[in-house]
Amino acid sequence: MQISTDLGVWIAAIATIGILSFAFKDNPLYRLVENVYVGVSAGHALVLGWINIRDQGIGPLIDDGDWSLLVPIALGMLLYTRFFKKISWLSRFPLAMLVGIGTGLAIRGTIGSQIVNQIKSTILPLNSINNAIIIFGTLGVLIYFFFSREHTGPLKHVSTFGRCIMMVSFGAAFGSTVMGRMALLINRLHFLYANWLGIIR
Amino acid sequence: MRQELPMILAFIVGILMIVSFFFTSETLGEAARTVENWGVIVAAFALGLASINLIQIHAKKITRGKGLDWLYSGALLFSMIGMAVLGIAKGPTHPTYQFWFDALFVPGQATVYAMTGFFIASAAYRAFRIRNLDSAILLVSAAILMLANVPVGEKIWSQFPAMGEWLMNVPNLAGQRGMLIGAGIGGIASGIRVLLGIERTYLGGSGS
Amino acid sequence: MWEKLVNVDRRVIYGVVFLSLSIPLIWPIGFEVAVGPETKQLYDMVNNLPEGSAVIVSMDTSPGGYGELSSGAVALLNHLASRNIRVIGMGFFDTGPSLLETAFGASDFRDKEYGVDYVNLGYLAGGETAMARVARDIVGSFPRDYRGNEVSELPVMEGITSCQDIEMIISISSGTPGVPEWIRQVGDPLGIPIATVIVAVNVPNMTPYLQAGQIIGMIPSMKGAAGYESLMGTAGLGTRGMDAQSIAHLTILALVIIGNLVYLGTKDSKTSKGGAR
Amino acid sequence: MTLVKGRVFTFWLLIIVVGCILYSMRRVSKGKEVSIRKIPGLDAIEEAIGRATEMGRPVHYCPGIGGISAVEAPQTFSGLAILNYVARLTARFDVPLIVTIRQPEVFPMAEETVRQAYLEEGRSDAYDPSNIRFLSSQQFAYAAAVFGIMSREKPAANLMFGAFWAEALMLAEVGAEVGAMQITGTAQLSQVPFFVASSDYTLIGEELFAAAAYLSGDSNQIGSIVGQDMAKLIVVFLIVVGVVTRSFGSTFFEELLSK
Repeated sequence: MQISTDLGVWIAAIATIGILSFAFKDNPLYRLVENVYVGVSAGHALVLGWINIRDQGIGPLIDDGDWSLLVPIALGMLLYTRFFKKISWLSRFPLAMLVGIGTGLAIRGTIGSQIVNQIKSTILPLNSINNAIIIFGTLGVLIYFFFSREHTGPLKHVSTFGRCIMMVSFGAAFGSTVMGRMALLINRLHFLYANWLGIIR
Repeated sequence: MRQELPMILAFIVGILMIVSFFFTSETLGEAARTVENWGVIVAAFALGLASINLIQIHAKKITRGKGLDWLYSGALLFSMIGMAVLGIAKGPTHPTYQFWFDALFVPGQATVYAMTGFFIASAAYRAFRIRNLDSAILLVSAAILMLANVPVGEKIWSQFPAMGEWLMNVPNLAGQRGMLIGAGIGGIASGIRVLLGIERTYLGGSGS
Repeated sequence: MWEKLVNVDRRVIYGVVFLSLSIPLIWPIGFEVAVGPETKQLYDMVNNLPEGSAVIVSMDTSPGGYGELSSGAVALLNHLASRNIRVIGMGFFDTGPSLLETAFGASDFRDKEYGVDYVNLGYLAGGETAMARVARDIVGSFPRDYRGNEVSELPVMEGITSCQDIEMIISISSGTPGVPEWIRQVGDPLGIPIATVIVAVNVPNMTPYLQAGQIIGMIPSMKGAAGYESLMGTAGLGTRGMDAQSIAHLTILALVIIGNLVYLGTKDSKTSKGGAR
Repeated sequence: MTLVKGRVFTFWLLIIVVGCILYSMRRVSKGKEVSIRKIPGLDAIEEAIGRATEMGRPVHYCPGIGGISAVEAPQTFSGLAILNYVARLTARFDVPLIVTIRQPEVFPMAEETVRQAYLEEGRSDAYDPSNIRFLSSQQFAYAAAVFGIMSREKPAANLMFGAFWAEALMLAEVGAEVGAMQITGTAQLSQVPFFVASSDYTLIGEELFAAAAYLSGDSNQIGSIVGQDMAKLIVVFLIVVGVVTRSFGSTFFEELLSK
């Protein structure tokens, strides 16, 4: 293999090196590449927003004559009143709608998936050390986040145990994160060595 | 009124989402479906807000910025408008569009994330200290998991993978589950405050 | 000597990391990779899917997260392609569908027929709200696919209207909306199995869902990708990357240990006050 | 209209949880005295500022890099509530307080918080507006700027409370490098490990909100926290009863939960 002759690979390689150079020193190339990618990202969001509005809203409105869709289209446009001081309060209506739906969906899902099902799976027979750690660890963490009483006496021991269990979790997260961050670097280096320079396959 | 009407709207759609899920009612189900469809459309409009913000900020920087600001901001606006025009005219799977997406956006963001790999290494050397019981437990459990995660760990001691798995599936599980339930209750509490209009920062006001 | 070690330039450390990743990438060591139980579970699930059945592959990530997930995503797609499973692609990050195009192009689906064996339905705005909408009505949510075709006319969609007609949902996930939202809106209420290819940062958070059976399998970051590749009998970037991971992990551990030794060496009475607990 | 099968228990539990929260919010706002437990990290702040006084070096504070409108807004507001407490202490001890800001909309709020705290302590003369600094709205550019400030001005205490992402590592690293005592807090659980590993004390998740509620005395917040405690007690009760019955071989309880 040899060095790439593909224009896209060269642009991507320059962008990659430009940004990696920030680790060594803040420099104009980094700033330039960063700004370009913020721009591309915002442009991409615009495109996909438009496609959604076209396919979900305007399309069915015109083709199927579904006039009820004028409501969300009008609400969506009201979002942009925030850029005009006098009528900016109108943008609260679409925001309120989005927040209302999102909050309702989250509440109804959380109580089942994050609470009831988690309680169910913690109800294990107390017949092994592992089960005991799972049960008492979960209880300990819940009690650690108990704020309306001073943690003294036995409560103190339970909550200290809870904090220790959490530290194991955070350690696991730490160890896992190292793998993730290195995977990201490996991915970029592999791109440079294989796709751009062609020194590995 | 400018505060109350939106709050009432949020309350109604929020409660509708909850009630329609728990009760067997065709009418409520239908209403919830309609509101969901509308929500998706309104959310699509929201995708354009960021670009208007960017135009406001960077147009100012082009005319009044210092040093090379005009270049950075100009490049940002140019690439934003270029992508938008190309994507809307030709569609996002057009080869030219996908070319710029793959050549600039993907490597750009991937590399910004990747840089944190360097930062974690220097923080490992300079900042991560065993200074109390918390950090001692944390760093020991992290070390075991790191050795369990990579093939070389097993070469060092054959028991590392098993220890890592135990750590992940027993104490870590307990810790994560406790936090998951706690955060779930916290989320419901703040959700209720939002629906009842006690918390209204999203409307641009400050609390109750 | 301690002083010198304390003040070592951070660029030296970056250089060490760079070398510890580059050398094994260029001259591979060839460590054997282990397969985690949650990865094996997903592999078995895919093997037991009836031929011709349909799964959703949801690209819920940005390019930043995709760098970590690409090898696992491609390995899984290759497996689905070899088993002749129909893939209904979509995404709830605006960057998802474009990355899905990239992933299809890098996998064996590039030799399959678009619209018959697989499809990319595109992006739906609204995060969790959009997922709830898709749960009830897939074709209604995506009247046209990402490439602009009428979805109802595509053969790949035959017999599919809602998520009830789907065998499994696979979220390639690096954040919100992602796995918890899929569980809340689709997995738990409709009883559809959820699996995930996920970034390492979120792996520990997934264990409560795994143990509760709310997720039926997982490819955790590069380690999972390497495991899945070895189950498939191939060696991609996942397998190759694990050599570099090994050396890098040892490097980071060494840095923490040396850092702590230096800290002990230079520690005087005034530095470690107040470390309550 | 009946409850959907399989969601009956879940529905009633939701009603009870919401009931607990509303009940205690009402009780607290009607003036019922409740106490929030001592949060050790808060005591550590006073110690850190005392240490800065002894050493004659400034204090650095960052209320996170999150905004005031997205999901992480509560963390930013908690960061500002704790900033008020910190500013009172620095005013009292007469130590310079450097506040660095990433979000433009947080900047005036931070300025006002600090100015007000100095005024209330009767130290308006010591308030220095040039120490409240907006650095950059770009994540890593902000972090690089903090790096510079901390290396030059060598604060003796580095206090960070709010929403943080990948830059958390860089900030904690430079804090450790200049030998600052670090006290941190965030509800971004993915960043907690790095804070714990590099700080003297870390507030985890809900602790951040509780600390802010405790300091600000906001009755809705406190009421909500007390209500959440009641809900947690119910969860603890359900788990304990479930484990006991299960250990004696009964599955009655699990069937109840699945109703």
